[in-house]
Amino acid sequence: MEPAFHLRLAPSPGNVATLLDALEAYAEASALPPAVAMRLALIAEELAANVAMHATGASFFALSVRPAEGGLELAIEDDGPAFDPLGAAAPDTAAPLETREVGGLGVHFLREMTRAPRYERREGRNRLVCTLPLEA
Amino acid sequence: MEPAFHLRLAPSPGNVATLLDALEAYAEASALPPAVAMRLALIAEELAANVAMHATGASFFALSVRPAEGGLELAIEDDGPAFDPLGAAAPDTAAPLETREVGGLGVHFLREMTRAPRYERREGRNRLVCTLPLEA
Amino acid sequence: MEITETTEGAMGVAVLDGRLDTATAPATEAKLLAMLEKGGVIADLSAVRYVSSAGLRVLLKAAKQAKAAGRGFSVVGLQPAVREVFEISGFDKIIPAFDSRAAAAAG
Amino acid sequence: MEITETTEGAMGVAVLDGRLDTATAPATEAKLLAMLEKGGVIADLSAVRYVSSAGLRVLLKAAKQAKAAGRGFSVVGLQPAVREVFEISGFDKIIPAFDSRAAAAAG
Ligand SMILES: Nc1ncnc2c1ncn2[C@@H]1O[C@H](COP(=O)(O)OP(=O)(O)O)[C@@H](O)[C@H]1O
Ligand SMILES: Nc1ncnc2c1ncn2[C@@H]1O[C@H](COP(=O)(O)OP(=O)(O)O)[C@@H](O)[C@H]1O
Repeated sequence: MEPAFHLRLAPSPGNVATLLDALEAYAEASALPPAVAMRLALIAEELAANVAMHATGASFFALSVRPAEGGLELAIEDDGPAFDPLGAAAPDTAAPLETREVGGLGVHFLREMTRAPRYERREGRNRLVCTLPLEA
Repeated sequence: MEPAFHLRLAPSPGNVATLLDALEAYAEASALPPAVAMRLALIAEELAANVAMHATGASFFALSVRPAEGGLELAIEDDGPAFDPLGAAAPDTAAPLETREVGGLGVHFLREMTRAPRYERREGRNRLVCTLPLEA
Repeated sequence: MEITETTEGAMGVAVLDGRLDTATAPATEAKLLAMLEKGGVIADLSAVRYVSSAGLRVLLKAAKQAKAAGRGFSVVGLQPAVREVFEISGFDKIIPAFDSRAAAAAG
Repeated sequence: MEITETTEGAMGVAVLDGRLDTATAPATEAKLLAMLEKGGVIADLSAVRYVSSAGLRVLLKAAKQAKAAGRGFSVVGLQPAVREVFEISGFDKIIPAFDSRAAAAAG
């Protein structure tokens, strides 16, 4: 099935904002519940910002959204160096302020807010797919 | 070369607004001159709105923008019925108010604001390509 | 699109703020035509940076209705990009454009 | 993101309006850290409907600097969506959240 939303951009920090603006408009046009729209933006921002800031040599990042059983299927792709975000360590969300580290939250949101996230490297591209439940 | 911007959406009027919001953010991120950004939005809106409103059975419209010689190359695609917008009659822009007709302005803007617009039908898709000069 | 209603002399003024496009055309048309029921109208486009053909269609409809009713309809405050759209479409020759609301009310 | 500065009792209040994300994090961080030079700070997030991890990073940095300087740092007005982000990230346990500016100033 054709995706309901597919946006591919050159990976710059400015284009992370472009992606968020487009997703916000798409969420409104599709009447997504606000909580779902926020989770969608959060996951997209984390992954797109990682590509824009860390993926040396990448020429694009792309996000597809398509209606699927149990929610929206998200697919995020880029052509940067092989990198599996699911391999990153989870942050210690119970650490006190003094020792709490920043970072690692992106993958934590992915695990907590989506179902069945899976990563694959194919034909020089990173591809991460997950399902975002539609319940608010 | 990979496009700098590629957005594909289901063809609904709400998604015409999604496309415009995304283009506005992209134009800002790319520091396009305001006059160029407006022409880009105008051409995109005309063609996307035509698909959303007239192309029975279409499942998507898509816009790609890529830097090219002499400006930005725009490509607009959809999988609706075969339709060549360049075949439409030009409006009479000198008609007085009483007899001035609405409609036909989309293709007029395309002819006046872009260079070398060309249409092709291939593999069940309409594809219109043109060059938008970068001078303000 | 936000539309604020005010007056200039005997004319109604519709102050438009936002994009005048496919999405905002229907509400803008309803507002302008309702104002034209009451008298002449000046559309202040100073805060409109984008007018598409769907927007021009609304302005044309308003101009035609005004003409039929023997009332004035004009625009003020065209931004350079919007002026370009007016010129390319020939609208500069069918809808009077003024520099200020006062000039529009006098014209 | 717009940030307006005001006060509540002895505390500075930063009223944030917009998305707190990758794009707006740097300016927000600069503002909060500058305000913390002068005293305790309450960040009013009533008009913030979106906080990403880049935004949380800013709040964490502000909380750490406040702690090191022996000053207060708290948030008020968390929208439901923003509250969810705080809870999933464990930030609800490290940054005090209050219902109102008055409660935050008293707390
Ligand atoms: N797309 C990517 N390609 C290559 N390396 C990456 C990518 N995303 C993240 N990394 C690496 O993983 C580290 C941790 O990423 P993350 O947990 O998202 O924290 P950060 O907030 O620093 O981006 C980064 O500092 C970077 O070295
Ligand atoms: N993508 C399309 N597919 C099929 N028919 C189209 C398409 N775009 C336009 N048309 C037809 O051409 C007519 C004129 O289009 P246009 O000049 O853009 O004026 P309008 O403002 O009515 O859309 C439409 O009324 C419609 O019948």
